[in-house]
Amino acid sequence: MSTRLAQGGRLIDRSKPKNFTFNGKRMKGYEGDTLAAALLGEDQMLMGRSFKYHRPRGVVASGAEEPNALVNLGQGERFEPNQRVTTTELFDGLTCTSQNHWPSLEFDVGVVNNYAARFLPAGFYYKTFMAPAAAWKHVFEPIIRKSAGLGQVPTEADADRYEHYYHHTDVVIIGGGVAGLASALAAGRSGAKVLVMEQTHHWGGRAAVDGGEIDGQSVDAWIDATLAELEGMENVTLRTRMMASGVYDHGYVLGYERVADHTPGDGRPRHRLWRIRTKQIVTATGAIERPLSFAGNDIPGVMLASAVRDYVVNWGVSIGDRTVVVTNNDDGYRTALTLKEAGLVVPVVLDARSEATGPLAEAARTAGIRVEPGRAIAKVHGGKRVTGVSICLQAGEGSALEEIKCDAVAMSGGWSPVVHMWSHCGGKLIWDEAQAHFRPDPNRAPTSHDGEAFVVTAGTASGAMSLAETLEDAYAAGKAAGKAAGGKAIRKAGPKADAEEAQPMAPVWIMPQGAGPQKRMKMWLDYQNDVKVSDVQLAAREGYESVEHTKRYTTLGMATDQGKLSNINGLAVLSDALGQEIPTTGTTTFRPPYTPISFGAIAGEARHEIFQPIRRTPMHQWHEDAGAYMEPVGHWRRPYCYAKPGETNEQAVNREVLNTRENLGLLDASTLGKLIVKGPDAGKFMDMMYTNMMSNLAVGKCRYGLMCSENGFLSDDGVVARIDEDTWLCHTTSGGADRIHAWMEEWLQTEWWDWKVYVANVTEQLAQVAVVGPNARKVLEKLNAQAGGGMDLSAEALPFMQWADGKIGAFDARAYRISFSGELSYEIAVPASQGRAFWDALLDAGEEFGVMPYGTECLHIMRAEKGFIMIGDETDGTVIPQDLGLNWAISKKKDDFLGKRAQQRSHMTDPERWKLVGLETLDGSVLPDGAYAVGEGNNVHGQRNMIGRVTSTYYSPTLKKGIAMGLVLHGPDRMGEVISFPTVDGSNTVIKARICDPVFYDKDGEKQNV
Amino acid sequence: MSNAVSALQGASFDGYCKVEEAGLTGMITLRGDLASKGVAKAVKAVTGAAMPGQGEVTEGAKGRVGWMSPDELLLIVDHAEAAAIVEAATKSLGDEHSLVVNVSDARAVYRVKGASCREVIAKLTPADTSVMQPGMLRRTRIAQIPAAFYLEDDETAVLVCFRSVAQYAFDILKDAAQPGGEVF
Amino acid sequence: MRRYSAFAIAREAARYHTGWERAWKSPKPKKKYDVVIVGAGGHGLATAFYLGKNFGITNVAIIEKGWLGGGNTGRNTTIIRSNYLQDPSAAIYEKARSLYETMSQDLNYNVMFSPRGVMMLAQTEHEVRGYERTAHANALQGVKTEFISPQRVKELVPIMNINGPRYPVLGALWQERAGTARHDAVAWGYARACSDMGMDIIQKCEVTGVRQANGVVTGVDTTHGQIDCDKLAMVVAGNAGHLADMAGFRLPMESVALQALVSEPIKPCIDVVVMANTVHGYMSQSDKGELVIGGGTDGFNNYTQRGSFHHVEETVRALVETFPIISRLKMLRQWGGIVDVTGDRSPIIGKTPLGNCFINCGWGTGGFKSIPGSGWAMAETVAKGEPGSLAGEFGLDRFTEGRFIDESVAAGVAH
Amino acid sequence: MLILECPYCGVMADETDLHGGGEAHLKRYGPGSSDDEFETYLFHRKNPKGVHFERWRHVSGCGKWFHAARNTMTLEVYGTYPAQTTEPPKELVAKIKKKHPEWGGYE
Ligand SMILES: Cc1cc2nc3c(=O)[nH]c(=O)nc-3n(C[C@H](O)[C@H](O)[C@H](O)COP(=O)(O)OP(=O)(O)OC[C@H]3O[C@@H](n4cnc5c(N)ncnc54)[C@H](O)[C@@H]3O)c2cc1C
Ligand SMILES: NC(=O)c1ccc[n+]([C@@H]2O[C@H](COP(=O)([O-])OP(=O)(O)OC[C@H]3O[C@@H](n4cnc5c(N)ncnc54)[C@H](O)[C@@H]3O)[C@@H](O)[C@H]2O)c1
Ligand SMILES: Cc1cc2nc3c(=O)[nH]c(=O)nc-3n(C[C@H](O)[C@H](O)[C@H](O)COP(=O)(O)O)c2cc1C
Ligand SMILES: [Zn+2]
Repeated sequence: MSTRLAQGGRLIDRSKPKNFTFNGKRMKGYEGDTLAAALLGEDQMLMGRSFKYHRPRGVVASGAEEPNALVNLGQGERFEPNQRVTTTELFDGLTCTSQNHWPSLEFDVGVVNNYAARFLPAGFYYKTFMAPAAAWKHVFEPIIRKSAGLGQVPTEADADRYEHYYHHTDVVIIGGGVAGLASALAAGRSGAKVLVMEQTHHWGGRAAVDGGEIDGQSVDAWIDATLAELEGMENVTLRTRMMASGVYDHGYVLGYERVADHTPGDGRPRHRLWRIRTKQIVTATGAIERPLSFAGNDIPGVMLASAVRDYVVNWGVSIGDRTVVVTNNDDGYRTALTLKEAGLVVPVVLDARSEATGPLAEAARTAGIRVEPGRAIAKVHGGKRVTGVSICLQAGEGSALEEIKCDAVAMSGGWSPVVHMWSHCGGKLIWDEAQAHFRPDPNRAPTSHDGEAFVVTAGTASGAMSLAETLEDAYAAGKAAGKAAGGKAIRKAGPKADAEEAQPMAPVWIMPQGAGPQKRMKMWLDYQNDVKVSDVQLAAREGYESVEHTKRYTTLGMATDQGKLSNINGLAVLSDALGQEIPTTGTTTFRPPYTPISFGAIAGEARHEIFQPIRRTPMHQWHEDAGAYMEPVGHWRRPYCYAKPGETNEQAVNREVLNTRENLGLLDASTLGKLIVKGPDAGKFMDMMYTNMMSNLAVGKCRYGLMCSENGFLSDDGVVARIDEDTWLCHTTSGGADRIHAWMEEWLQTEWWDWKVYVANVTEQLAQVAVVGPNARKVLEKLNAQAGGGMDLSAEALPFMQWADGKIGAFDARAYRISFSGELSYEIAVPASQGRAFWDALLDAGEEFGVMPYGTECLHIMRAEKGFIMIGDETDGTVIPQDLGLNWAISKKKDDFLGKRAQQRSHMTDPERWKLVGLETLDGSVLPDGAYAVGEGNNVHGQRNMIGRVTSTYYSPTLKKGIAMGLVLHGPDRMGEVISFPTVDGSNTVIKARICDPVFYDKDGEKQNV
Repeated sequence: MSNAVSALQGASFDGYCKVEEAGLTGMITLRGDLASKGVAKAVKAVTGAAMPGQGEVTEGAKGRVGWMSPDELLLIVDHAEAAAIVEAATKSLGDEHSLVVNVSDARAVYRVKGASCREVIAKLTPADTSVMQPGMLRRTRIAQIPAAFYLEDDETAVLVCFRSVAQYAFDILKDAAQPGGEVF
Repeated sequence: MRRYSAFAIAREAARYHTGWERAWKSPKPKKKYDVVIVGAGGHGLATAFYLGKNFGITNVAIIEKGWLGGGNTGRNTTIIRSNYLQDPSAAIYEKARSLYETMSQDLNYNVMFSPRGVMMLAQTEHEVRGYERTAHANALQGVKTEFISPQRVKELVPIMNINGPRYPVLGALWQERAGTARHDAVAWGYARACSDMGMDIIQKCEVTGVRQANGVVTGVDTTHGQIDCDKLAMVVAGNAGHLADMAGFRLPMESVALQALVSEPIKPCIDVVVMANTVHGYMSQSDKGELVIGGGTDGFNNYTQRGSFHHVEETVRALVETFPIISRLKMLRQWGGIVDVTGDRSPIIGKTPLGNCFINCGWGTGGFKSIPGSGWAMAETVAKGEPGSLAGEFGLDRFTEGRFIDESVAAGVAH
Repeated sequence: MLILECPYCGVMADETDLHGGGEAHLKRYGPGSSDDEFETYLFHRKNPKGVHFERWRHVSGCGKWFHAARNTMTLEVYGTYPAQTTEPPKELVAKIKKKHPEWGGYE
């Protein structure tokens, strides 16, 4: 029975009790507890169920490596599944429930899988569920899906906020154990800028639990003194509750700071993701103890020896009254001694080594503990908790010599350095025979942008096992990192501890070593995913020889703990099965994050309104206030239409079209790109950028131009105005401004860098309004009359395709006589700061002329009625201007322009390319968007032959019928022919449309040229 | 010009730093050969400021000049004067190959005020704010938009971005300056 | 080959599963083969399988530098769909999809093809039009897809926020018979079948040179020595440029990292595959319960199988916005693969400038779904020396002529 | 997460301030070139495993294009230099060669 001891617990404050609930049951712990400690303190050993067999699961570890004890934490908008109890700090009011069982934790129906375990070995599903073919989807998969998964699904959006923080430093030290602190001392003393991060909320790591002396003081005292010294260093930043999640290329480290997990709802960001750039990284991440593989090693109550010790020392919690210790190294004895000291019973220490002669074994004997060398556990007894163990010879096959009653088992299989952060960016490992672990190979460190190593390891993370070695290694690592990061060399000596003697550990991968298949099926490697020794051996037998195959076939190490406890044991078993050395087998790849990090933290501040920037024109607010239906265009939001109360969007659009054609419409055209191109070589440059000739455009005039990619495809269009002798102003599409600006800069910088041309993007400097319709001139002249603007807007002074600068009303303006609608139209640019005022003034003055704003859909319809193409509709990245009948805009006089060579390739000149035409349905209906026209027969693939497609299609309120444009095979030669467009609405019908001229309205331009 | 307004018309937010939109600010892009005497002369004439070196911003009687790229300067002047300054600078540059444009209204400007102004910006930009000192200018991004910033003094950071994303910039700065979000 | 079945498992259970035989052999290479295939990814193995099955060519070696299936086949997000826009693409992907439907039975290996449906969200008017276009094209191509309403989207995926403040969901292109499969099993199933036909799968053997005489391939150099062949098929995805270099030609292709990630496993919450191309993210849930997530590629040439974190960040924020309930779930693992992106982002299957040397590459971010179709077409190309109708339009010559197969026209990402 | 030194601004720019632009020193072929030349220019890429000369733009910084010599296997950056050149600087090539004698050099 696990319980809170009357005394002890260096991390808890017994004067501050905290209440919490587990599965609805009220429980109590103390400040400083982890949820694990608090649960154990209340004798809650059973905490969950395993993934596959639904076996009972209790805590095995005391830190980030915990595979078993995961709970659903919190409720509602703060609900979080799969929360590891060993890294969850207890707080008042915490609620949690256990996972992966039905109907209850104590009685779980899913446990039948356990009884059927024999029929469910690794990879069984690859071999079955295949017949009949549809059964997988309809029968087997749904069952498997339901029983898989772990925690419950949150049902509400997250209440918390998250943020990011960029930090630049010289040295990052990962881990705040004695090694991290010693490294920090050295790096700090070098003068380098240092950040030390520790994932838990306390400093000192293992050493304070393990005991010993540093520089003549107790470990705890040394930690306090060292922290004080570090806090006094201005160049050193200390951070707890911050885990290094991953090391990425070029000195990039992610720090996952759990700011407010333990104080939910206090207004602080819950997590802060630090994106750190550093010159050097010291990984002082310590080591993780390995379990031992014996039958029944997964029964609640079987725990890592170091964890058993941690619970006693750090939290004053005992796992059981009688704890059997089983070990293959000296460290296990520390647990035995600690338990004994706490007044608990250790019936026996089973030491798998044939002798137990180290000083710690001696100390145990001296303390009166029975020590049994050469012994192993044959089997653990118990179901939902340990009731006893059978002992056997390690060297044998497992016949029981003795049964010992106990309620806990503490196992130690040796220690594996935490090499994750070393390995993320390619640091290599070497196999250490003596310690039977992989440790970083200092000669093959990960390298950074300068080709130099940028990660060093410190302390136990390097493989140093004693306190003395740990400190020495760590101080040297800190020194080296400080120096490599530009700090000064230091002479001051580092902390020291006395060397201790130890008996070598002996690798033990299976206990007992001759265990038969029946036992091996009960030896757990991966507790969460239920991978046993027998599964790995099966994988090897079946040819899944690569460790990566075995991982994927058995799911070893793929659970939420990522195999922190299971990987080494698993690959040792695999190596044995394959008869090869462990280094030959190698490890699987270490990938970030070190432990799972929240999606919220990754997303950071980018949610809701600030998920992505929305670009707004100066008139944006007006549109929103007017209730416009806004549509995303690039990052802009543009009014699609302005529906009035009671009006559908469709009705609004039609009204806007008719009103603009009959009276007066206003369009916020501020999003149109405006680029200034200036310089002595600007004309030459313009001629390269556009397919048309632009160098010969007269000052004061405008010309419609096309731009193509080097691949020949039409990429943008717009009106170009010649401003003065060496200045042009180019209009681009709304989505195109930044792209085309970048495109121009690219050519100027990387190809024609000797050409004297400057480009500036003035898109946002100007608010632009299209004043469109028969009354356009009237409203502007009224403004002039009202406020004394002097610009002459008459047809004579400012004819079609010209521009002028001047004052319109009270506004400094540039007016272009250009028209995308076919109406009399002025596009007027004013400074953006006055855009809203100008818009308001136009609306005001326009009232008597029937002014109405119109949106993008109206714009599209009007341009389609006029047969004008739209980038993105008539083009899609595969269309060349020639396809669109725009040959008139492609200069034949120029030797070169971007796209010219491409358009000479055989496929581009192929007469079979589809060409632009108008389309009108025989019944006046609107062709569906994206419809294809069918031809006769099938192609080589057996698909229906297609002979064309609709590129834009609208109901024309002006013509009171559907109009469309499309690309059609031999289209321009087939005027008047009727082609068929099958529908996809399920009606199996075909819409017939006649090929016609794409200009549906005012072909001669009588309306716009007035 | 009475009806000219800045993007957020001086909006402000009191967090653990104060974030405020600076209102109308004159801004001019000048492109040219930064090594030429003509450019230095023109800049001096219209702002009173010396030519900034790489990554610098200088201050003169009539305005500031920021180094934007090897062939681009940003002149920060009085909004009402900007058009006239463009004209004057263009004239002063004469035949020298250059481009001077008024971009005052294409920008939004923010001040982040407080001892932690660097920290607030560091939540949003990959640039190292800790090394920034008055007189330095950095072009980079904040969250998902391009921005430039410099320090007027140790506790006042000035941030320049495009006008169309003024609201976004304000919102993310506000978010970064939320009380409770103090990093240090 | 002993057949897999529930009975076989029961039989084996009685003897603690000690009687299972190897799924595939690990032979020493012979001196010469009729066909050498470089790359034991899905495409290489499927090529071998159909060489044997459709053409009776079994004197084949598949040479793999690492472990079979360890390339992109072992690290992709397993989306299978065929709702492509252009005719040749729709043809080969639909062929592949239909072969997936019976793959478990054909291979006697359960690859868990799960036709759970794939939806591609339309979040701008432009995207709506693009997907409506695809739906029209698919109807004529014999690929069953439909454009569905936001309400239908919500019914299919209740956890989706279809009214996001930034990009409301305006509809989706829905392919009901699309889905996912267990990626590793696809490679393993093919390997087992190939090995059973007597083909040699040689792992941990890297091709380091291509041998030729008179403009015709004669064999390869490998880390296990020289291996001769009459015909050579390069099927190495991200490494295609490197192999082409050995053979003396250059490809219209670059190798970049594409990343993916998984969450911790949770109970089922999303039954279909959702792709959101405007915001760059896609997500499905595996049968084990983890959310499988991916996004866009890195912007630089890279062979490290690692990517840059900001792409993960962009993807995750897009998905948190789309599925607000995942905010408190956690990323369990992230990884990268090296994808081969061609000039028009469509694959290359066909002949090369070197005689009897054939290439299959350029599947980029989306070639898991095509494995059986591609293997089918490649086998035909290798066996006959000329591409058949499925591969015909995917030749290298299209780049000279400007005859691109551009899928980006309708959809942003192409997984 | 790369960092590259912008040769214009002199700052170590974060990858997120940059935009990659593929292989550097491509020779443009326009009208009058053969089909092969044009195809090579537009599509064929070196794509090496190892030293790669490539283009980058300091997008949210100075906006300028520059070139970098970078290793695609180790991601080491040997140097960056302005884009206004048709081949890499000799010293840079020599520096790389010294580090990787087996490297074939810039062709
Ligand atoms: C993160 C990610 C997500 C993806 N998501 C999807 C998805 O959802 N849907 C989809 O359809 N596709 C997806 N893809 C793409 C898909 O994974 C690939 O297109 C497909 O797996 C390619 O298969 P392959 O057989 O051509 O290549 P690979 O599986 O990469 O196989 C090539 C093999 O060649 C070997 N090789 C290379 N060089 C040599 C040499 N010199 N000698 C010997 N052997 C060599 C490699 O080791 C490798 O095993 C994704 C890819 C990635 C990286
Ligand atoms: N004799 C043995 O068998 C044995 C084995 C192991 C350790 N030890 C002893 O333990 C001590 C080890 O000291 P140490 O400092 O090297 O290791 P440590 O385990 O004491 O400290 C490592 C610290 O790093 C933190 N950490 C790990 N990963 C992290 C991450 N990703 N981000 C942030 N923090 C992280 C841990 O929380 C821990 O506090 C020594 O006293 C040593 O003698 C002894
Ligand atoms: C569809 C899919 C699902 C995965 N699920 C898991 C998982 O549940 N747990 C896990 O640890 N890794 C999972 N992975 C990731 C693999 O462990 C591994 O990272 C990936 O295949 C790339 O290989 P590498 O990391 O060895 O390079 C998954 C990968 C894929 C493609
Ligand atoms: Zn720069």
